Amino acid sequence: MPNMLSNILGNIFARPATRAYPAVRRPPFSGARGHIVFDTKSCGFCGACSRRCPSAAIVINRTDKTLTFDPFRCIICEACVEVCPRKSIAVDSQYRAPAYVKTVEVHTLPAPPEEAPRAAG
Amino acid sequence: MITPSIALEILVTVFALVVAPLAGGLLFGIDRKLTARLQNRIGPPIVQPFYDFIKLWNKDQIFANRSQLIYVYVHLGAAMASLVLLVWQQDMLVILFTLALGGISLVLGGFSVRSPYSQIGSQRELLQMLAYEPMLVLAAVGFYLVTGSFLVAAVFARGTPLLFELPVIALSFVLVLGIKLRKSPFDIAAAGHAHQELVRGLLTEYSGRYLALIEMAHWYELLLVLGIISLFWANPLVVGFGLSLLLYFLVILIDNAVARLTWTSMLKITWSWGAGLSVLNLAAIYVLSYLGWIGG
Amino acid sequence: MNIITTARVKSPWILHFDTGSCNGCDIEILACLTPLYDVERFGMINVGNPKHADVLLVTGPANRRNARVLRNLYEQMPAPKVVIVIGTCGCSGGVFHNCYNMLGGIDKVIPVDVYVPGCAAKPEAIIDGVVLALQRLAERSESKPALAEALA
Amino acid sequence: MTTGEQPTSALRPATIVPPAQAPARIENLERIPLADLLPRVRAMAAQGARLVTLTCVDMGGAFEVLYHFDLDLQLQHFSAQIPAGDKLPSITSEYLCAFLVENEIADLFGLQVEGLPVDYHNRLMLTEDSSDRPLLRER
Amino acid sequence: MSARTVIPFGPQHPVLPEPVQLRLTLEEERVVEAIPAIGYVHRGIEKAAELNEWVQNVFLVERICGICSFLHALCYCQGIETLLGVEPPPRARYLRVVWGELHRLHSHHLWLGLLADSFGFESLFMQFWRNREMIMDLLEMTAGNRVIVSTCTVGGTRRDIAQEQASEILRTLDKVQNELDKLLPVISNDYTVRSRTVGKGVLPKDKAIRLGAVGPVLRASGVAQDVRMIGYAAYGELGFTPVVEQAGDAHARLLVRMKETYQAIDLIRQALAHMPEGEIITRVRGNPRGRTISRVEQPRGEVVYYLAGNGTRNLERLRVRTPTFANVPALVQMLPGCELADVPVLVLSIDPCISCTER
Amino acid sequence: MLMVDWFMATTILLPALAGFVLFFVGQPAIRRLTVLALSVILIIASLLVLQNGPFTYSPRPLAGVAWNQLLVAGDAVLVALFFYFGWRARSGLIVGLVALQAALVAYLEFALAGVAADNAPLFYVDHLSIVMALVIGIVGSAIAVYALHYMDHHEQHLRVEPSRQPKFFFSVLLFLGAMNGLVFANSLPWLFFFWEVTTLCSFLLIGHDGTEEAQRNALRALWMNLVGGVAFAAGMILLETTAHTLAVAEIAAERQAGGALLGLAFLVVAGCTKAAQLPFQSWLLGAMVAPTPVSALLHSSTMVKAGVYLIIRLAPGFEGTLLSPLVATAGAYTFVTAAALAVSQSNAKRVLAYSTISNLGLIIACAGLNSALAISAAVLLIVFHAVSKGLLFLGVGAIEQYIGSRDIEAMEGLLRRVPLLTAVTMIGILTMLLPPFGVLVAKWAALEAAARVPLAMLLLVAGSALTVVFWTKWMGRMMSAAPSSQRLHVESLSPLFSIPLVGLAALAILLTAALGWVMSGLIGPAVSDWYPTVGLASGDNGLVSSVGAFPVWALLTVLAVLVVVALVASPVREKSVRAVYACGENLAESGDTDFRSIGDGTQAMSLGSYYYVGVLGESKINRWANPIAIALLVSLMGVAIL
Ligand code: SF4
Ligand code: SF4
Ligand code: SF4
Ligand code: SF4
Ligand code: SF4
Ligand code: SF4
Ligand code: SF4
Ligand code: SF4
Repeated sequence: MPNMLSNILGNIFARPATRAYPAVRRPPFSGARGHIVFDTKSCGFCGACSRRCPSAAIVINRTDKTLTFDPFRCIICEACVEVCPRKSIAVDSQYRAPAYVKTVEVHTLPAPPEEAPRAAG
Repeated sequence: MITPSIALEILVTVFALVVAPLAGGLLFGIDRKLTARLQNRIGPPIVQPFYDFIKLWNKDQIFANRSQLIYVYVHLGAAMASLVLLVWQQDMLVILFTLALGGISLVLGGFSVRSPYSQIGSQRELLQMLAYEPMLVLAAVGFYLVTGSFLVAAVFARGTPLLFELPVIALSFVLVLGIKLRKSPFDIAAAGHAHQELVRGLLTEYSGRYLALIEMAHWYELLLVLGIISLFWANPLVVGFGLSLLLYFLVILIDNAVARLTWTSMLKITWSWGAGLSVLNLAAIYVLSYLGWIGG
Repeated sequence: MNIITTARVKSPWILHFDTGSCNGCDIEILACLTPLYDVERFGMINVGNPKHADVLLVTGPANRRNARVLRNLYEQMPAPKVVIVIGTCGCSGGVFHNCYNMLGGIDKVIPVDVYVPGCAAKPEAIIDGVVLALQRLAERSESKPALAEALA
Repeated sequence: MTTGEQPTSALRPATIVPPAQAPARIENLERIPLADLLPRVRAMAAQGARLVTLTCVDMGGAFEVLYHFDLDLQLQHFSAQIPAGDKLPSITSEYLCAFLVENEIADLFGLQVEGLPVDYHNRLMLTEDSSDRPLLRER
Repeated sequence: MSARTVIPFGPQHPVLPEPVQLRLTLEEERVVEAIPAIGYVHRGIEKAAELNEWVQNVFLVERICGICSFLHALCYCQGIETLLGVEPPPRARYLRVVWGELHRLHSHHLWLGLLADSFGFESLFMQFWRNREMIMDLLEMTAGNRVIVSTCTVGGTRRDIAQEQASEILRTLDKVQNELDKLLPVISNDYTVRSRTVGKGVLPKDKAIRLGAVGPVLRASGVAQDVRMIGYAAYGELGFTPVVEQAGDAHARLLVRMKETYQAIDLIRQALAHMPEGEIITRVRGNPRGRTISRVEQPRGEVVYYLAGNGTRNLERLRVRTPTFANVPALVQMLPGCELADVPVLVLSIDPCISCTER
Repeated sequence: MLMVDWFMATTILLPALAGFVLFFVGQPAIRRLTVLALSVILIIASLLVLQNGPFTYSPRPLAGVAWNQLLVAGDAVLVALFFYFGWRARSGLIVGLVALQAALVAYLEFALAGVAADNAPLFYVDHLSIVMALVIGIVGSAIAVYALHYMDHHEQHLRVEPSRQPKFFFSVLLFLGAMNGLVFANSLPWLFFFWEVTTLCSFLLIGHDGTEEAQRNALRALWMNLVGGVAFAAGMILLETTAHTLAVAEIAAERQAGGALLGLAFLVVAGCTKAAQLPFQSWLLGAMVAPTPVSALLHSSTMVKAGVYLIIRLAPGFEGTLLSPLVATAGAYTFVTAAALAVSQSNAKRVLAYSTISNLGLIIACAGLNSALAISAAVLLIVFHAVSKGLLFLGVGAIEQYIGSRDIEAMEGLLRRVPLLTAVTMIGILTMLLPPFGVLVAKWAALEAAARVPLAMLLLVAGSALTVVFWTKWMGRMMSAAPSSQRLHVESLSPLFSIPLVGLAALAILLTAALGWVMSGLIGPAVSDWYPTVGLASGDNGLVSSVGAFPVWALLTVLAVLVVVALVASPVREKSVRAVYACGENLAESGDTDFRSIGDGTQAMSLGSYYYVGVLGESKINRWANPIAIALLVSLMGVAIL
């Protein structure tokens, strides 16, 4: 008991270690694996990312030239980033926000990404 | 016929019944805050127990067994009654008996459900009662030996504080408080907030409103025990209350400085250090009053 | 917000259950309880007992055997309650999408209110998820019919 | 602070796995007939070896079960073949700790194990609605 | 005489962070039998690993368990490297030690906290977890993620540790060690901690071996076995002595892990000090062929991978024997005779990881 | 004068006579009628005694023969009977004790001529006797009525042919008569005679079933009580020779010293044997082999109460002597030890037995404390204990006939299975356990009285705490029930069962509600007959003692209100019922008796209660408890000599 006493008494007079999140937000570490972003302008829809993705989060439709990305499947492993020959995929250091509904991102060639409700399953 | 003195009595009673849970809840809030600070955290707001209470009160009412609900009311009622008895400056032993009535009722509530965790919790709660009851009764005997009466009124009638004659017994309330508040190292039947092998022991099967009522009973009990501790310095009572808060703080400190012990260790410690030393304290008084050094 | 809603929002007691996760998200939930994140600031405590809980935090994809346990626990929670799925694999199966003993996302077993993606979900994200869930709880609490529905 | 005695001789030179000439193989692997299994296991137990684990491999029509032992960090393996339909004798009489992995093999491969002290009846890992014998190769 | 009590302890239980059931048979509070029921987290990873390409499996095996995920990846990668016949560059081997020991450090902190929680020492739990966050920050800084770091890959590592990151690591480790110094007396001397652990769940040396125990459980029973002694990664160059205790009880296991935190700090310091410059990855070609056994010492003990490849992108068989799987029989033997109150302590004393046990 | 004759006839002679009649008449209908009628008469008679008391009375010679001569004859018959039983059982011990006792009594009656010399009235009915008579009349009758139905079932169950019930009811009724005689007697030799009759009756009743065990236990009860008898006789001789009186009232009227004090000590020891105090507890435990009504009788209103009655009766005689604190300590010692022993028992009747021993210890402790307050506590306890314990035995006996077991473990969830009997039994426990019921009020008074006797106080404190443990866990066991939406099925009872049971249950509660009257009408006078002050009086709120106050009615009201509030406030919705927490593996279909376990199988959840046999088991405790008890009794006599 005396051993622990010094620790806890010290704490009482020290500032709490607690981070004031969400009032104060720490900037993410550089290089943090937050979420995946696609640059469809440069994408060639080769499907390399899709084949490498361990959780099957990317589906490429070569005929429609669409890339469907399911952020609720992605484990942010960066494998697709590494494998993409055109450097069309990058990692943003900010983690993806929680949501009430699961959506998928559908990227087509010229248009900006749109969110669609995720297909069941 | 309502004479002014009876009116006053009623007023005081109502006041106690209203203020006690507020103060008790607040003290528990402070406890949680303080515990958090001891653990280098910020902790919840001080009024957190009230949020918890209101939330629990408004939850869907579910239960496993209707009979388990009766015991909740008796538990709370007994806690309130014992506090009122204290305010009325009644017999110490009766106050303790009433407190025990509440305790037994809670145990029976735990038993009344065929749930392993609540039943084992009840078995252990019985052991806890076995651990603290003797200390409380010995304290009452101490009061009697010094004041010549079991009535709390006699404590107030006496000028000098009891603390001088009963220092060890006063200190034994650290153990009583620790057990009553379900603090380490004695949180064996239902831990306050740490987790343990019994889930929440005898409270496992209570939820929502019933948990809220038990929580409230806890607030009354806290005030009751603090009130009893205050009697060790009854004139002026503020000092006594300060004393009780000091012991309360000590209990919180110990809670954070030790691991939970097993029931065997608990009985050993309470009976040897708690009851044993209390008895020595009493013995000293016997001797001193025999020698005529203190009146009684 | 009325006082009941306020109390509900300020006192979310959580039950954490793992239906087949890798522990990654579980330890992040635990981290939330500890000094650096200290969610007790928001009145959150981990009660570990469905009968006392308001918020169910589920991690991991739904294991076939564990699905029934999850259902039982959900049943035993008194309304109003919310369910938050923590981690990608609980949202959809994630990296375990082709494991034979998994049903996939938690929403295949019980209704889910909030999805917190991430592998593992960071403590900040978990806190965000709880905030979102509490918003929904507050909305339900304010609109009586919705609450009645939730209680039913 | 109570300190246990700490042997200091354990330091060894760097033994990085040498670039192997493919295909790599497992050292100290001995193929034994099933009948020899229990005596050999008993002999390992007598030497004070630690049972590391069992590995079952579906060879299509038969199973290969590898028994891995450790003696002072040196591995020793036995491999026994069991034709499909035959039963695997349990080694729990020598190594009680094998009960878990033997149950697992029974569960995931459908290979029956004889003489289990605690039998989970193919419900150690799997449940009613799990796929049956999932670790069999698709043939 | 009282009737026996038979109760479920788990799968969902507040002292069990993971779902597993012990069917406890009690006589009053004394345990007479404890049989585990598992399968609540069994996913089927060994099968999925055959369905995935072997390159993808790194990410899968990391998620066998999120606590020592890096070490699963390491064990897998070392095995594949053997099958492919490649050797990672020296710097990568040192980096692997750094991340590996950071994992041990955070994992032992995690465990020390949970053990404290199991015997109701909440503030001790809080202290360890507070200190653990320093290590988590180091992981996030160097790897970009807190728990699943994904830095190990076949042929080397995916990230490097820059100079200023290295000095940050060293600075932080000083702080961690300083905090550990404050908690060490509590762990080793505190009356209540001792009364809950000393003499509990005693596992004699020969029994420990016979039951196949590994890691801290084995070492606490006086067996000087630590897979790091075979010198994989850079351990052979760094100098390594296992931490051993003789008593074989819960307290010995506690001490082993406590001392291993110091050891891990020391190893990281050494690795950073002696880390050679240069490449961090060797390019690999082809597909694995043949079979091998790979072993790594995880925080909980020896993990064993059996890998078999046939020259295609898919493995023929991946079998993982994790340390908890090996320690469960010891636990089952330890429990009978103890008090119900000791159950959480003893369960935690083997540091169970169910997710990797069941895969 | 006429009334007084009538009094002796109805309370003592009539029961004995009815017993003799039943001994020869086998028809069940006649038996029922006789017992029922006698019960009513006994109750009315005891009430009449209450109304007319206190008085003294010496019967006129019977057909010219002096009653004291009849007594000599009676004693001789008893000695012959005991001798016969001892001889038949080849028990040298019993034969020896009978011989010793016969010698002592003969010495007293012939050599000292103590009996004849006394001119004091034979009977002295004071308030204490009245209290006892009420207890015997009301509780004893209830038990006798209950036995009517019980014994039918019992013999059916054991297939006893021909019925041995004539013998049984003979003993029971004789017992009641003897008890009345015992409490009314003023002359010690007369008291002794009745005393020995109760020994005889208990011997016959314990051995009633005729099994080997029953025989053995009956013989044990016999020799232990004969030890008491020897002590009694020795005590009388000492009193006769030193105090020159054998009239209870005279002995109690002044403080005794010297040889007379030693005589009192002997009588106290005799009381302790009858009250089954340590180390004599085993006979009472052995008595459990008898049919339950016998246990009820022995424990609540007869036999053991005779022991404590004697000690209380004589207490004023040793007030202020060193004997007092020693008796207090010995009683308190039995109180705590028996309570500890009760914790380790799973046999319900043994729990009750230890609880009886424990409570009698408390009563004796109070007698030893020997203040007005303490004696009030003692008498209170006699009354309330008799009612609750009688109720408990009857309840347990009926439960046993229902479920075929007296094991507490087998009583799990009984409240659902046999709701009425369980509820009644639970009332018995609650009134023993909870404030503000009478037993607890008595305990409170005892504690307040003990506060100045350090050792006794300590033992009482510990014993009270242990008492809570064994009652509560037993009660918990009976209540423990799985959630169920099924309606309760209330069992139907024969009125011969339900009337005594419900009657006693109601009495247990009502007496507390009427505590003020009990105090001022019964117990207060019983105490103030012998002590200058009233220790306990009824006040505005409840009872007031010299050093404290117990607001009985306030608490009783609170309790009643709470139960009503709880019943009104709790929802009845069926859908509010949820399975108990079984770590998520509850099987709702099974009504919470099963859970899923190994290999997805179903496993019955089983819950055992705790008995702490390792610490509090009989073999553990008896090892040191009995020697200490013997030492205490020896020192009791030692102190008297000093
Ligand atoms: S790998 Fe790159 S280029 Fe190919 S489809 Fe994916 S994002 Fe497009
Ligand atoms: S980061 Fe990994 S999981 Fe996410 S899309 Fe890319 S490859 Fe798939
Ligand atoms: S989301 Fe990722 S880290 Fe979280 S439990 Fe699933 S696999 Fe583990
Ligand atoms: S780690 Fe501790 S606080 Fe957290 S769930 Fe487990 S027991 Fe509870
Ligand atoms: S032993 Fe535990 S912590 Fe380590 S990899 Fe396995 S599951 Fe993870
Ligand atoms: S010991 Fe296992 S179950 Fe517990 S937190 Fe660690 S990984 Fe999870
Ligand atoms: S009425 Fe009841 S007690 Fe009587 S014989 Fe029938 S079942 Fe037995
Ligand atoms: S069970 Fe009851 S009725 Fe039957 S023989 Fe035994 S005591 Fe008599």
